[in-house]
Amino acid sequence: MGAEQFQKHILTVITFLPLAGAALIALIPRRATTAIKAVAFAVSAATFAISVPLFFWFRTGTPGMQFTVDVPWITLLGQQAIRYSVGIDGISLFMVLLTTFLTMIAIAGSFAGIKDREREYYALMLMLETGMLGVFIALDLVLFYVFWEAMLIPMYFIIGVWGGPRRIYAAVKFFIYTMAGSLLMLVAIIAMAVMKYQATGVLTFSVQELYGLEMARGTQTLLFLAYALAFAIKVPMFPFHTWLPDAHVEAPTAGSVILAGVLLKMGTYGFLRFCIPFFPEASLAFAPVMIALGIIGIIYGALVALVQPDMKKLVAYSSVSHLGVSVLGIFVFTLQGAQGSLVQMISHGFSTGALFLLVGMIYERRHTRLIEDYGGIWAVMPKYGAIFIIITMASIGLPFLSGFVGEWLVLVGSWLANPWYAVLAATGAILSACYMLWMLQRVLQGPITRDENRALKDLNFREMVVLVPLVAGTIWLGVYPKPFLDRMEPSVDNVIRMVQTAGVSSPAAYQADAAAGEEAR
Amino acid sequence: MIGDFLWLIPAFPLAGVLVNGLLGHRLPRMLSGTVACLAVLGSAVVSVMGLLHLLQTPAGQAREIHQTLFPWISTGSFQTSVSLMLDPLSAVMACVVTGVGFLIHVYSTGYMAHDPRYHRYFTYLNLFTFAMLLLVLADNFLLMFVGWEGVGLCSYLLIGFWFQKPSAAAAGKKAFLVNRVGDFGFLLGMLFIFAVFGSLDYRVVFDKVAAEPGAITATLTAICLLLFVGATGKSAQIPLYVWLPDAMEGPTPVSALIHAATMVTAGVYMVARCSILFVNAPAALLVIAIIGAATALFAATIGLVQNDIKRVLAYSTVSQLGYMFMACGVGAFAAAIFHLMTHAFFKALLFLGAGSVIHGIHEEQDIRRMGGLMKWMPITGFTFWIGTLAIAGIPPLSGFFSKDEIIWYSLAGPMGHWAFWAVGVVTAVLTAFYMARLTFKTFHGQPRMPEEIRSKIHESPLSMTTVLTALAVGAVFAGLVNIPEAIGHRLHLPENSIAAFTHFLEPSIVEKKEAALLIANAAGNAPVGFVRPAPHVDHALELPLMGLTFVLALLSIALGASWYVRRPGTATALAARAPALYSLLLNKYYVDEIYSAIIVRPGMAFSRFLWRGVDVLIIDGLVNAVAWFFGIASRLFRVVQSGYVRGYAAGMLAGALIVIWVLSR
Amino acid sequence: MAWNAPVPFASWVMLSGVLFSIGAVGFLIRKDPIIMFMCIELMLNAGNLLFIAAARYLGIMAGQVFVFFVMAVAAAEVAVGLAIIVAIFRTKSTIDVDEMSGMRG
Amino acid sequence: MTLLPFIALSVVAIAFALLLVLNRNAVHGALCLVVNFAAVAVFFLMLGAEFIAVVQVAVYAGAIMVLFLFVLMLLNIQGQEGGLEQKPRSQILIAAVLGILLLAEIGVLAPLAAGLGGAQAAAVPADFGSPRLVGLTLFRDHLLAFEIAAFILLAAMMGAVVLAKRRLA
Repeated sequence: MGAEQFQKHILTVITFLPLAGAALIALIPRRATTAIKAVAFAVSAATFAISVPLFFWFRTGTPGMQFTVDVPWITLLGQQAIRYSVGIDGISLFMVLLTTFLTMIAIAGSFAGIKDREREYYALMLMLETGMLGVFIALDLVLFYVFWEAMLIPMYFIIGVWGGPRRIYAAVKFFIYTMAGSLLMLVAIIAMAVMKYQATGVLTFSVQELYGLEMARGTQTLLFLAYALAFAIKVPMFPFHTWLPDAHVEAPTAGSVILAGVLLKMGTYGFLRFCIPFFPEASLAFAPVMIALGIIGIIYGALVALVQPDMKKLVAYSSVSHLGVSVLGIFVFTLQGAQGSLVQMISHGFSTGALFLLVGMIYERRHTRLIEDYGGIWAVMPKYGAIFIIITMASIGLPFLSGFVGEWLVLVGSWLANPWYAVLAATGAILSACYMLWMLQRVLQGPITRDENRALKDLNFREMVVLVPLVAGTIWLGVYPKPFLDRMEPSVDNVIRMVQTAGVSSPAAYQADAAAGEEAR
Repeated sequence: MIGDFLWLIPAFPLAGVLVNGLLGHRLPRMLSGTVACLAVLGSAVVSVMGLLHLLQTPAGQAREIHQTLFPWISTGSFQTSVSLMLDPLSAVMACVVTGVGFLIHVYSTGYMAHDPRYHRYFTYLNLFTFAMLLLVLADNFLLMFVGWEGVGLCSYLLIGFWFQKPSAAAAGKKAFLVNRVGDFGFLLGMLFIFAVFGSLDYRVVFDKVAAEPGAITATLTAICLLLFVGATGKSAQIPLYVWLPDAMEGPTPVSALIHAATMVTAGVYMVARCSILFVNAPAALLVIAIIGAATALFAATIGLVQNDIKRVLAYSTVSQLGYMFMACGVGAFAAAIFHLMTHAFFKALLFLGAGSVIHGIHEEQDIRRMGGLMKWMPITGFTFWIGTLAIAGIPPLSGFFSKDEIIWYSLAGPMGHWAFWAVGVVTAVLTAFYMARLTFKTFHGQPRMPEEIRSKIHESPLSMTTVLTALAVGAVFAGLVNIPEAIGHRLHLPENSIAAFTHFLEPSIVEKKEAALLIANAAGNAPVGFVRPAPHVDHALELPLMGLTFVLALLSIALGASWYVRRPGTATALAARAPALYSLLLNKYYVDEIYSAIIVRPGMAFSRFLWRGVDVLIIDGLVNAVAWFFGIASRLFRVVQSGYVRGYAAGMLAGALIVIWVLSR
Repeated sequence: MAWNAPVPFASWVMLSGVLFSIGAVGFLIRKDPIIMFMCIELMLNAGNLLFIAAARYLGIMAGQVFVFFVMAVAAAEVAVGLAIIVAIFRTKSTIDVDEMSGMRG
Repeated sequence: MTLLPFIALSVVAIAFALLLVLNRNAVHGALCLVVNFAAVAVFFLMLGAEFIAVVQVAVYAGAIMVLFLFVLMLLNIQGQEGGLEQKPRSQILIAAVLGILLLAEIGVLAPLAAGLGGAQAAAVPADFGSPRLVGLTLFRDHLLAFEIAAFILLAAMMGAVVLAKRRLA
C-alpha cells in the first residue's frame, strides 16, 4: 500500500487490526500464555503506534471530517442506503487516540491480574477495542449501531467470566441496561431514515445527510428522547447509573479501566455527535433538564462516593460525578463548555484509568478492595504512594493537571449560560476533594494497622511502565492543552453553532462569546 | 534583559523539585539539602536583582516587567497564557518568599537532619516555593489560582509529612479541604470577572475598572466578596481559620515558612493586588475590615490560654493576619503589605525559635513543662526575645512601625472608624501579653522539666542559630524601611527615606488619598451606614496615639513578668476563679466541635442516606423490581401449559367462536 | 311449506353447522382418543358438506377441488393420529386422554 | 333436490352423529360414523358432486373407518370408556356451553350466508360434478396444491410407519 493509500485507509486499518490480532491469538495454543500476552500487547501497541500519526496528520482548523472512507455496504430498495463510511473530526480524533492508548495500557496492566483462560481474555479485549474504535469512527448510523451493540458482547464476557463474586448479576445488569436503552435508539434511527426517504426519496443512513432533516416538533422531541436515553444510560447520568458501581466492582482491573476510560465516553460522544446536531430545537428545549441531571449527577455522585467502603465503588461513583461535569459542559451550548466537556472526557480517561489500575495493583497483592483493610501503606510502598497522590490531585482538579482544564472550561461555559449552574457545579470540586482525600488518608496515611500491609511490595518495573504514561498524560494535558484544544475547536464550534442558529432565544452571552471567539482566532 | 530572566525565579525551585523528587533517595543527605537551598537562593538572587532594577527605573517610567512563557488554555474568547509579571508589589513578595524561604531551607537542613524521608521533605519545600512564586508573579488570575491551589497542595503534603501520625494526616486533610472551600469562592470570583470583563489578565481587568470607576459597584462588590472568601480560606480568617492551629502538626520550619511567612499572606497579597477592585466596592472593603478586626481580637483571646508553644504562635499569626486584613479594609493597602513583610521576619523568627526549643528539649511542646531555658539556650532565648518585642510593637523594632501604622490608619484611613482603632489597640495589648506569657513561661522562672531531660538539653546547632540571628537582624531593621511621616518630620530625616516602602509600592497599589476619592465616589449612593469617608483626623494626633499603644504594650509585658516570673501561681488562680471562661478559651470556643456538628456529621449522614436510601433502595430497587416483575409474569404464564389436552381443545373452540363472531361483524 | 320447494342455501349452512357442533361437543366430552378422532372426522366432513353446497350454489368447481384436499389432509391426520395412539398404548397400556399430560410446561 | 329428501337425510345424519358421540362402545360409534358418511355422500349427490360423493364413500367410509376399526380390533380396548357420568362435571359443562354458543352463532349467521349463496342454485353445466371437470380444475388451477397434498400424504405415511414400528432394540 503506497503511503498516501495507507493514509487514506488508516482508520480502517486501526479499527480492524485488533480484530486480526484477536484471530491470531485464537490460533496460539492455550498453554503458551507468555506468547499470548506478547502478541496481545504487540497488537495493541501497533494499533496505538498507527493511531499516533493521526494526531499529527490531523489538519487543525477544519471542522469537517478527515481521513474519510465511503464504500457502499448494503443496498436497500435499490439504493445504497447503508454505507461503510468512516471518518474523524476534532471530537472523535481524541476518542480514538484515548481508546488505543488505554487498551494498550489495560492489556499491559492485566498481565498479573488474569490467571486463567488468558487466550480468550486477550482475544476479547482486542475485539472490544475494535468495537470501540468502530463506534467513534462510524459515520453511518447503522454501522454505528452495529459497533455500538457489538462492543457490548466482549465487555459482557470480560465482566461475566473474569469478574468478582457477583459478576453474573453485574454483567447481565450491564448488558440488559445498555441494550434496552439502545433499542429505542435503533427505532429512532430507522424512523429518521424512513422520514428522509419519504421526504426526499433518498434512503440513506449517513450522518452527514441526516443532519439537516426537517421534522415536526413533536417527532423531534420523541426522537431526541430516544437517543438521549440510550446515551444517558451509557454516560451514566443520574437516574440510570446504578449499573456502573456493580459493573466496576465485579469487573477485572483492565475491564474497569476500559469501562471507565472509554465506554462511558461513548455516551457523551453520542450526545455531541448525534443528539445535538440531529435535534437542535429539542436539545435546547431539554437543555435545562439535562443540565439539572448533570448537576445532580455531580453532587449526588460525589456525596455517595464519600461513604463507600469499597475503593472501586468509590471510584465508580466519582466517575458519575466527573461525567456529570461533562454532560453539563455539553448542554450549556457554549464553545468553552463543549470543549471543556471533551477535555474532561480525556482527563477522566487518564485519571480514572490510573486510579483503577492502582486499586487493581493493591487488590492483586491483598485481594481485598475494602478501605479499612489498608492503612499507612505509603510507608511500605513509596512509589505507589507518590503516583497515587499525583493521580488523586489530577482527579480532583488541581491546576496544571488535566482535571482542572476540563472542569474550568465547563465552569466558564456554564457561567456564561447561567451563573447558578457554575456555582452548583463548582461545589463538585470541594466534594471530590473530600472523598478522594479521606480515602487517601485511610489507605496511604496513618500507622500500619494490619501486619499483612507491612509485607506489601512496592510497584515493580512493569507496573511503573503501565502507570507512568498515564501520569505523563495528565501532566501534559494539564500544563499544555493547546494542541488538544486547537484540534477540537472547529468541530465543536460547528456543533454549537448548529444549536445557536436553531436556538431562537439563545442568551446574549452566546453572541458575545461567538463574536469574541471569531475575532480572537 | 531582566525581562527575559523572570522565568528563572520559579524555574530554580522547580529544578530543585525535579532533582530531589526523582533522584533524591540516591543522593547523600548533604547534597540533597544543598541542592534545595541553592535552588531557592538562585531565585532569591534573581528576585533581588529584579527589585533593584525596579528601584532604579525613574519614577516616570512604568515599573513593570512582563514575560509570556507559553499559551495555556485558549478557546474562543477565553485566552490565557502562562506569563509572569514583576512589579513593585510582586517584587517585594518574591523577595520575602525567597529570602525568608532560603533562611528556612538552611534551618531545615539542621532541624530535619535525622529524618528518614529527608529528600522528600525538601522536594515538597521546593515545590511550595515554586507554587508560591507562581502565585506572586502571575500576571493573570488563572495562573495565580494555579499557585493558589499549588501552595494548598504543598501545605497538605507538608502538614501531613509525618503521615504515620494519624493526627498529622487528619490535619493535612482538614487544611486542604478548608482551603478548598475558600478556593471555591475564589473560583467563582474568577468566573464572575471573566463573565464581566471578558478576560482574566490583571492589566485588562484593572484598566477597565479604572476607566469608569463606580460604574458597576454592585457586581464589583459581589466579585470582591467572592475573592475575599478565597482569601479567608487561604489566610485563615473567620470562619475558615480552623485549619491553621491544626497545621502545627507539621514540622516547625514548615509552620514558619508556610503558616507564618508566606502562604497565609497570599490572601493579603491578592487583596492588595486587586486594590483597584476593592476600592470601587466599599461594601466589600467594609466586610473585610470587620472580619479582619473580629479575627484579630478573637484569635488573640484564644492565644492567651493555649499551652502548646506552636499553637500560641499559630493563633498569633491568625490575629496578625486579621490586622493586615483590617488595614486593607480601611483602605491602607500599603500598610498591610508593610506589616506582612515585617511579620514574615519576626513570626518566622518566633516559629524557628520555638522549633529550636522543641529540638533542644527533645520534642516537648507544652510550655507548662518548660521554664528557665535561657540558661541552656541563650541564643535562642535572646532571638526569641527580639521577636517578642517586635511583635509586641516596641520601638525601634519593625513590629512597632508596621503595627502602629495599621492602628493609626484604622482611624485615619479612607474607611477608618474609631471602633477599628479600639479593636486594634486592644488586640495589640493582648498580643503583647500572650507573647510575654509565652516567653516568660518558656525561658524564665524555675525549670519545670523532668530531671532526666535537663541534662540532655542543648543549644541548637550552628545552622539553626545563624538563621535565628539573621532573622533577628531582619526583625529589628525591617521597620526602618517605612518610617511614618510624623516620626520622620520630627527627626528631620531626608524626604526620600520617609515612608519609602509605601512610595515604592505606589504603581501597583491604590494610594490612600486616591482610594478615599474612589470610595467616596462609589459609596455616593451606597446606603451602608459605615461606608462614608472618615472625618478628617488631623495628623497631630498620630504621635500621642503611637505613644499610648507603646505604653500599653510595655505595661502588659510588665504584667506578664509579674504573673509568670515573680508570682507564678497568679495565672492559675485567676483561671480558677472563672473556670467557664477559661475552658471556653482553652477549647477555642468549641468552634471545631460546632463545625463538625453542623457540617461534617450531617453531611456524612445525608450521604449515607443518599447511598443506602436513594441509590440502593430506590433506583437499584426499581431496576431489580422490573427484573422481578418479569420473573413473576413468566411464572404466571407457565400455568397455561397445563398438559390437559381437552383444556386446549376447549380453548381452541372458544377461540374459533370468537373469530367467527369477529369476522362476521 | 311445499315439500318440493328447492332447498335454500341457508339450510345447508344450518345442517353443516349442526354437524360441526355435534363433532366439537363430542370431541370435548369423550375421553377415548379414538372417539375424539371420529368426532374430528365428523367436523371435517361437515366442512366438506358446506364446501360442496357453496360450490353448487355459486357454480364454482374450486369448492369440490378443495374438498378433495381436505380429504387428503384428513387421511394423513388419521394415519399419524392412530400411529401415536398405538405407540402410547404400547407404552402405557391405557389411552385415557386425561392421564396423558406429560407434555406439561 | 327438493326439501323433503333433504330434511329426511339431515335427520338421519344428525341422529347418527349424536349416536356416535353418545355411544359408549367405540366400535358401534365407528359404524354410526360410517352411516353418517353415507348420508353425507348422498347429500353430495344431491348437490351435483358425483365424483366427490364416490370419493367420499371410498376414502372416508372405506379407508379411514376401516383403519379405525382395524386399530380398535388390534388394540382391543373395549369397555374402558365409562358412561358420561364419570367424566369431570366441569368439562361437560364447558362443552355444553360452547356447543350451545356455536349453535346460536350458526343460527344467527345462516340467514346472512343465504344472501351469499342466493336462494336459487346457480345454473351449472350438465357435467358439473363429473370427474372430467374436477380433474380439469384440479390439474389446471390447483396443481401446486395437489403437489403439496402429495407431500403431506408421503410425510404422514413415513410418520405413521416410524411411530408404530415395534422397537427391535
